[in-house]
Amino acid sequence: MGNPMRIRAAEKDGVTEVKVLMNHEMETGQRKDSSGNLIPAHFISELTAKHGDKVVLQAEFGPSVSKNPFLSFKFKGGAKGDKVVVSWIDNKGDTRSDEATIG
Amino acid sequence: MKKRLTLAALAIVAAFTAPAAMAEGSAADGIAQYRAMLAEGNPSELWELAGEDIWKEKRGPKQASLEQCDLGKGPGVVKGASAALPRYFKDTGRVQDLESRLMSCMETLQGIAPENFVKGKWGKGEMEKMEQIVAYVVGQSRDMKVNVDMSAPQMKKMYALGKEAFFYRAGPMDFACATCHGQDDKRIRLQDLPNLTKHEGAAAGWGSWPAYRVSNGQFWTMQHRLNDCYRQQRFPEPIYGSDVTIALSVYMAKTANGGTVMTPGIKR
Amino acid sequence: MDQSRRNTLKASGGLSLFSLLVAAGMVKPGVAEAAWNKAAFDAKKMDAALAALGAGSPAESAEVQLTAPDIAENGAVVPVGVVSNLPNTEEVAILVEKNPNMLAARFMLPAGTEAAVQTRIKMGQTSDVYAVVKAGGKFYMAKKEIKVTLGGCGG
Amino acid sequence: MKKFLMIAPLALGMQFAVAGDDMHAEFKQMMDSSFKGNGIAEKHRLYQLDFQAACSTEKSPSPAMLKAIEAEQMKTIRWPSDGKYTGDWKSGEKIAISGRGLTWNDKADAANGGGCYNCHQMSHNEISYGTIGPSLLNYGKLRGNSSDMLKYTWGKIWNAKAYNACSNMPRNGDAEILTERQIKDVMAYLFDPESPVNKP
Repeated sequence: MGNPMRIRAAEKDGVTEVKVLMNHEMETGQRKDSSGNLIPAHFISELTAKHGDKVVLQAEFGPSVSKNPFLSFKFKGGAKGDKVVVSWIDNKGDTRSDEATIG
Repeated sequence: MKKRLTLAALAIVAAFTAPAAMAEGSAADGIAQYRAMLAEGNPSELWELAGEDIWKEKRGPKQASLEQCDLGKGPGVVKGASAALPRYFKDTGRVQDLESRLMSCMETLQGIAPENFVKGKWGKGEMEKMEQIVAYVVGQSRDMKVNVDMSAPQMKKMYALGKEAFFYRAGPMDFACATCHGQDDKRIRLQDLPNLTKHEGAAAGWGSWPAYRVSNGQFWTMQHRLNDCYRQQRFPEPIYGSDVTIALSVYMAKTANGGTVMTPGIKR
Repeated sequence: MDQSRRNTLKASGGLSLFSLLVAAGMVKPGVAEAAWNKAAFDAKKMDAALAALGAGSPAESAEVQLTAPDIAENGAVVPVGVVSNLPNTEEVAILVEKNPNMLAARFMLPAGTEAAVQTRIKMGQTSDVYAVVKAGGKFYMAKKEIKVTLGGCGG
Repeated sequence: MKKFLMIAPLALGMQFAVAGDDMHAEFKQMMDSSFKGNGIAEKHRLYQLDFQAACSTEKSPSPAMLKAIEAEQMKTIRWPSDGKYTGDWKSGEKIAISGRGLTWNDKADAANGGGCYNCHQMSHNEISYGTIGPSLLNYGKLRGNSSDMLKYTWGKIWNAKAYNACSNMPRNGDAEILTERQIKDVMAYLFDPESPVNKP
């Protein structure tokens, strides 16, 4: 299982802004280690954010998203106290799912 | 272009002593824009999150948490603690910065040996946990004022030693801390160099480390920051938690007193 | 077509179901790759990447805004934001012309989600960065040059 | 390097003997116990040369002291062995850009960089430059390449302390940071009309 994410969700005038920090190497597969061997690519490939049962964002990442990825987006219909759940899967099949309460 | 030419003409006369200011406006604006966008989401928070759990976790040979650790505000008090560090601690008889203090707590409360850090590797093993705890603790002083108590004679002495270390030139490049951090408005490459001999600069520098470094995706504590300064000064390596690192911290913190704590920061 | 079917799948099960299946050994992690647009992410030429996204040659549009600094102090982390004022914006993609693989990220926006996303990408060198947007079934774009500087004194 | 080793113990003794008071003894003790050698960054690097000690104070040393240091440092300059001051500007550019070398992460046999861009603006197309030193843009174009100017510049690169005792600039030649060949290349970078320093 991956390391925890940091998710912040704040509602204002009916729009919920979600900011997500993910804990991931996002290795490109093009770097070499100190002994000259290629470090295999390891990156979050897909992400889904849900508000209740409704998907509010889906994303696909390549290895050129930065290490410890940051993502922010906005959706309508969230209310204070609701939960936002963000889940990702990486190219090695590792996953992580965390939630935040809309404030 | 015109501005450049005029300045260049000046440079003929002044040779090596010409002022460095050039048409830097656009580059500086671009960088400012970049930094503002980065401030939005600081990955240091990932370290803070992990650190809070480790602070509370029963660990080490003694299976104890750090919740009885006294960072200067009483056992277990984390709020505002790092804003008032370094300070003189009677129980250890030493002036300690946050990291050397945490080392003491880990040793006495948890039985985790100092060798884990003195001989440790950044980001690995116990050192990684130290970095996470540091992120958590300094996050608990965010937006407070730097407030270091200089009344103890031991603190005054450490300040004097730190100041002397700051100006100490040595090594194959003849560098001191002051070489880069002793003047206003200078840069290395595009990185601004705070003038640590003055309040504004010390507040900016001391106040924004520890920090997440985007260039390598690592979280750097103040000990790590100082260690790398000395690496680039081409000095031998300062020992983790050694007196020179604490003395320099006292020098910076005192000069920064009254400034705002912006930790954990985010840096290039 | 595929896209909407996938949305339904994700909406009902989401990743958590998928990860349960992975954990249970019922689905091999590799299967996840099938959904991920491999052709687009693997593309090493702009037109190939755009073709894999189904974007052809998108028209430049003032309704698409790409927010990014003029200069990135470090290419490892370049903040990029995309806002689309086009009605029914359903997809946003960020591409870097001079990266080895152009496509950095792609966002699918269900109804109710605003066409305003921000993320951070890696850039190997100074390059044009493209925001490609799908709105009402058509593709549009905006681009901006971002300068990447050498940093630090270890340079 | 060798010279450094020989002078070091003497310089150390002198500095603390002159200063004399308890604080200095304590400072010496602190420095000694706080550092360890790591790779090529051996512990003896902590020991100061005389001029390093003199330039380690908040206030500048006396004018007489500065003059004495400059005269002393001037003697260290070695002029080009074949009388040629300039080499290949393209190689010089790489040296000017690289800030590598001499840290505990570096290997003893690796070529050092000049680190020039850390402190100086140099060419028309590199925006990432430091400002600790003055801009060197259009260096050769503005100053010409008279033998006096070549000599002055060579000396300055070899040992900046000969011209300004407590200069922030390293002694590239004297401290064996750069080789004679590398300094020629950096000279070409500064003076060659085709170099991007002089040609937009």
